[in-house]
Amino acid sequence: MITEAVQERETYLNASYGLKSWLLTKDHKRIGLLYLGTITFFFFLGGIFATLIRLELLTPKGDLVSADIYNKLFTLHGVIMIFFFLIPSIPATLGNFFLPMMIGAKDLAFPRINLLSWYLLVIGGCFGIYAMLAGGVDTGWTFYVPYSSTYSNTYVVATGLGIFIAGFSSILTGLNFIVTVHRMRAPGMTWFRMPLFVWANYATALIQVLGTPVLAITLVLLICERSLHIGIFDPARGGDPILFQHLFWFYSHPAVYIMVLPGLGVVSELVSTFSKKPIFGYKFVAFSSVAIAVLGFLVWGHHMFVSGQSVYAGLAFSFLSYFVAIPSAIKVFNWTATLHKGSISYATPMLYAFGFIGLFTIGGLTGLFLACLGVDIHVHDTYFVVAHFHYIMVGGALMAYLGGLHYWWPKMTGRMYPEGFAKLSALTIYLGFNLTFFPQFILGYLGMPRRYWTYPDEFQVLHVMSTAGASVLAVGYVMPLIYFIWSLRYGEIAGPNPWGATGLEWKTASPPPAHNFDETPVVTTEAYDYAALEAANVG
Amino acid sequence: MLASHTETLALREQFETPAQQKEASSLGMWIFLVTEVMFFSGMFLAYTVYRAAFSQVFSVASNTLNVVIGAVNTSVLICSSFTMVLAVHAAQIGSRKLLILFLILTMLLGGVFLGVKAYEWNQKFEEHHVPGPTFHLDGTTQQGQAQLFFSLYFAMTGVHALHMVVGVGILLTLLIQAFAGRYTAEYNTPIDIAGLYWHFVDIVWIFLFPLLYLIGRHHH
Amino acid sequence: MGTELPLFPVEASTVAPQVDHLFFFLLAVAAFFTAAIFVTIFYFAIRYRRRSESEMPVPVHGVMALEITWSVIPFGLTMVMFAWGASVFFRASRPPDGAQQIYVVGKRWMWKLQHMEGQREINELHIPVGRPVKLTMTSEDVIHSFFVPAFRTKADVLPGRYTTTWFQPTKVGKYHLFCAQYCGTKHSAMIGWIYVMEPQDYQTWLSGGATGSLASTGEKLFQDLACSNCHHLNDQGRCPNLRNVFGSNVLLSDGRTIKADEGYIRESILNPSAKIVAGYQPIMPTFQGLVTEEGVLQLIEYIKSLTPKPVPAAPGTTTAVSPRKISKQ
Amino acid sequence: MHEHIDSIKTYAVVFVALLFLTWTTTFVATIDLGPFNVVVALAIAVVKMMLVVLFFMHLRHSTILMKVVIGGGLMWLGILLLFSLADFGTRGWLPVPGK
Ligand code: HEA
Ligand code: HEA
Ligand code: HEC
Ligand code: CUA
Ligand SMILES: [Cu+2]
Repeated sequence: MITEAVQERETYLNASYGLKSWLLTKDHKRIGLLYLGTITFFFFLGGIFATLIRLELLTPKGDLVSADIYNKLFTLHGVIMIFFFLIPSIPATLGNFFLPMMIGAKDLAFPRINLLSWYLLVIGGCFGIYAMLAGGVDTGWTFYVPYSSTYSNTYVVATGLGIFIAGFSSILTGLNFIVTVHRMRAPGMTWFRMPLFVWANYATALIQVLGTPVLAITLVLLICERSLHIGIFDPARGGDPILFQHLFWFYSHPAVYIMVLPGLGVVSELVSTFSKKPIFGYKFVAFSSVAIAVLGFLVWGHHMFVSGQSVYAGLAFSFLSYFVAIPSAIKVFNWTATLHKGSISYATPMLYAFGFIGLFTIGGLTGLFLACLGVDIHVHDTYFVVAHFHYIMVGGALMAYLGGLHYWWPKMTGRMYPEGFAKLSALTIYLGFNLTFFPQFILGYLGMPRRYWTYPDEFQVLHVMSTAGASVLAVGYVMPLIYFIWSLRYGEIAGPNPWGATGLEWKTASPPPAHNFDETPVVTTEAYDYAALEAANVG
Repeated sequence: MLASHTETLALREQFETPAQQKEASSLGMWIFLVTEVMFFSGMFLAYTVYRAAFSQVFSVASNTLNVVIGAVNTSVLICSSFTMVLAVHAAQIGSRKLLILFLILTMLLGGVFLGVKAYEWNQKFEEHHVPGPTFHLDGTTQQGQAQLFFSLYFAMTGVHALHMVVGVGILLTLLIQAFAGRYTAEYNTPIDIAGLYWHFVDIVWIFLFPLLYLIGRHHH
Repeated sequence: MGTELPLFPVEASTVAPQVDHLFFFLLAVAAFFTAAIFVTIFYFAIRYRRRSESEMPVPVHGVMALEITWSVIPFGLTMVMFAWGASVFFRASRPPDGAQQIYVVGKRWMWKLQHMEGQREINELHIPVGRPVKLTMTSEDVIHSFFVPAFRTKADVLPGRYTTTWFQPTKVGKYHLFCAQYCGTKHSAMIGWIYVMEPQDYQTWLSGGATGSLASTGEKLFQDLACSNCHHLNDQGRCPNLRNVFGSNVLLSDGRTIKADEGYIRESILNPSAKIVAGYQPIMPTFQGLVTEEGVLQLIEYIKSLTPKPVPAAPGTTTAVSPRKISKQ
Repeated sequence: MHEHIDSIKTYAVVFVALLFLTWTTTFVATIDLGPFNVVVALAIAVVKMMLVVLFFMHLRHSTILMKVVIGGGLMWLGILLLFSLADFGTRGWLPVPGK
């Protein structure tokens, strides 16, 4: 009978039917799902490239694919994972779906622009896929000149255009979020009552808006240089290749915070909900997101310590890099403190949160090694760097994304995922992950350079371990794909608030009605007020 | 009848009040303009770096540009900003006629600017000042560095002109809607916002003019 | 098929132990915080696990003292990391005076190295143990990076510019040389070996093969390219005397003074009109395309040899503008 | 929100000022001021920008938030220029090629 009730109630899913109702939707929730489908596709595409990379590196010789193919594999892997998966991941799916709900709004400020953002990502993706099918691109995701402008004979222009277009998608999402947070909050939803996920996405949006345009113009200049030979970065005409690196990293360092900040926001939600406690030091955690966003713009030169940049600039960038570490440290410590005397549940999302905190800590702390001038001259462009960023991006951001997806799945679909299966997959991913990437730290310090198709024999054992781990990891990632789809039909029906969480999104039905709330909510309590929630349930 | 129609058009469902909507729109536009600033910033950086390194050659190259044409074109653009602000004013006081008039004037002035720009570009082709194998600039042996100046010249004025073209397109849309009586003293946000964009493009030129045409008239 | 499992790279230069000490310090800090966080989380997770759904923990909103503590302590530690890292970095950036000079040209996909004594090597570098070696490097095409893990040193090699790195080997042996900056198809094949030899073995190695010192090759090139037609080694003629130019401060026709280092000489040859020496006409033709990067390096070595040692002035001291230039005014 | 309507007279004054400044900057460029030509030209451009932003774009009637947005944008432009130029400006300080 419950089932029937659910089926009859109008939700955003059954408010209208047909392909057109999805492709022309202005509902942020549906757009969130469109994004979800898109980035899942790109994740597995990027994952297939990763699988091939790992298989090639199983042996020291280049025996699976040719050198050129290998170079295309890691380039496409990096480009797809970064620009078409991780950057849109949390903001465009979970953020899109939940940010308006969490502040009690009916939608984002500009729903049509929101839909446009999705189309831009898809169009950008099509350019990327065209480049891939036409013959690939082999510059590395960093597109350093003069290799990319003059020497590579692959599809640099198409890829560059794809990223350029996807960049506008990112800019528009950020713009939409900023305006929404400023202008669309429900009555009573003051800044310091906002859930930390909203703060994190707001900070992310600042970076998207301020940083992405610089990437856009950099790509435009690169494309002009490559196709019209205008010489902007050409040393033969007095141009400076390091100028390109400055422009690229001015965006791409802050971009790493586009990738991780929303994850930090998700973890704040999870830690609070599954320990039934408000986040310890709420204001510190909230401001630390903004601090990371701002300080993140002052450190880009730490990617260029040995590039021929002036040593004094290197000094300044190293110094400032350490400032970003502090707000990150603040978050980790406050989450840990939140657990103290909590009521800690081991539900799958919380397992992901635990995994995140540990792996982000390792990834972040190894970032301090890289920011250290004396050590970076040795480990720059080795597998140490590869391990560092996979720890943060896969161990951190991706774990947070999966945690968030499990957490909000019942809200999005009205169904629970199978808990046991989910726990197994979380564990598999955790173990597989460490087996894949921990050996890479050792490899890196030994001196194994990145982007190497072949390598000296003595590195093989560690590479074999890494490849073994990657197979475990692949299994771990395929499991959620299966059970999430399964749950759409067979999952247990979820109530409006299966976790006992406090956010406004849990105060409406699962799945929510098209307009989110039957009436505009009025907020009277702080975020994460579990006592008030209990009182309301009792009363 | 018409009024109530525009009323419903005016307030989109995600907003509670028209004021909220108007504020959201102009905030959105300002943020968009910030992204535009950052977009141009990459070229300004490249310009600064290379001008500092090759100031002598840049000065020789800059001297080949026609200051009079540049100054006149700057004035044309300023006039267009003036007519644009008058268009916004006309919309605010609800004068459809004036609105249409000033929109048309603004577009015309924009068109004049683009026309002059096209003429200048064409000159560059004739004078072999376009980077590439046929490039040649008299008065310096540093042909490579001179090409950098013209690369930046084309990139900066080109991206700027592209923005102008987009601006004219936007104004055209507004004009059609203004003919249809869409804008009233109560609802004219799109005019306002388009105005912001147009003025921004003007400001970019206000910087491009001295950087490309004026600085380095005197070099030792 | 590799079966060994190395865990730590050999230390074979004077900088290597410095980098490693720093690394161990960082490792200790990282291990401490990682352990602290893991242990605390595990402990809390078990101790405060949810026993019933109706539990209601007491909300705690934060403690200022704690926030300050855990901001200030990590900050202090990071400042140690910064300062220590910067000092190692500076030591690794400045070659000691009197270091043996080697010239490196990177090219897709090989390393071309030249000794002062004239030996030229490809993808191999033979050096004596215990003596500092300074590399002046450039690239003929894209960016490469000269990386010797055993020496803990790395520097990008750029087209159109010189960059520098140095090391002082401490252990005899054979060490990997890698290209660490992605440079296209055979990036992973742009590798080689550094042979660190006992000084006497090195002398023996040196005595074989070379056709004359680098400076003398440069001198020959100087004749072949007809540089000598204009540049006489005296103050006659319409061209500057190249004696004592290297390391001096040159007065330019636009009023600037510039230090004549490798980069300046390179530019003088490939793009002579970019900087004109005061008192001369810009009549020197460009040699762009007529001489390879290696040739340029040979010429530089020759011009350097025209300046008696020890001239490269100690950093910080200002060399007076060479009187030769002023007399020419 | 209260909408503020400026008078046409204000706009006209600003318009004339802008034209005048355009003429000034062009004229000053013909006088040799040494390094100050650059300073003057940019200073005039900044003044013109301020006029457009404050009057034509009505920033003076806008909320603090809008001013913060614009200020922030300009600051970020400054960050890009300043930090990049910190590299180009200090090259060669250490007398080692490429450092
Ligand atoms: C989501 C992505 C992400 C994130 C969040 C970070 C975060 C950080 N990164 Fe990382 N990084 C990358 C992605 C990321 N990075 C990528 C992709 C690359 C390679 C790009 C390429 O070349 O392809 C890279 C490369 C990279 C380099 C260049 C290496 C090289 O090429 O030589 C450096 C150098 O400084 C660096 C530093 C840092 C630092 C200091 C942080 C800090 O923000 C980390 C802060 C976090 C913590 C410090 C942990 C939590 C704190 C505690 C548990 C308390 C204890 C703390 C203290 C004692 C301070 N990163
Ligand atoms: C979000 C970012 C992200 C993510 C999620 C990943 C995920 C993974 N990455 Fe990658 N990686 C990057 C970002 C990312 N990476 C970047 C930016 C680079 C630098 C690129 C450059 O140098 O330019 C890089 C480079 C990089 C390298 C270095 C290559 C080199 O320098 O030569 C390696 C090597 O091991 C690697 C491995 C992996 C692995 C094993 C995973 C795994 O986590 C992936 C696991 C997922 C799957 C395995 C897919 C799911 C399973 C299936 C679809 C099964 C079906 C498969 C088949 C039938 C084949 N990555
Ligand atoms: C046609 C005559 C001519 C030839 C041939 C010539 N030079 Fe020069 N060179 C000059 C003149 C004149 C100057 C001074 C003006 C200037 O700076 O360009 C000069 C300057 C230099 C300088 C800078 C000297 C200083 O005092 O700072 C160097 C170094 C140099 N030449 C090296 C070479 C080398 C190496 C070659 C051959 C590959 C060469 N030149 C061939 C005429 C010539
Ligand atoms: Cu040369 Cu990589
Ligand atoms: Cu970074």
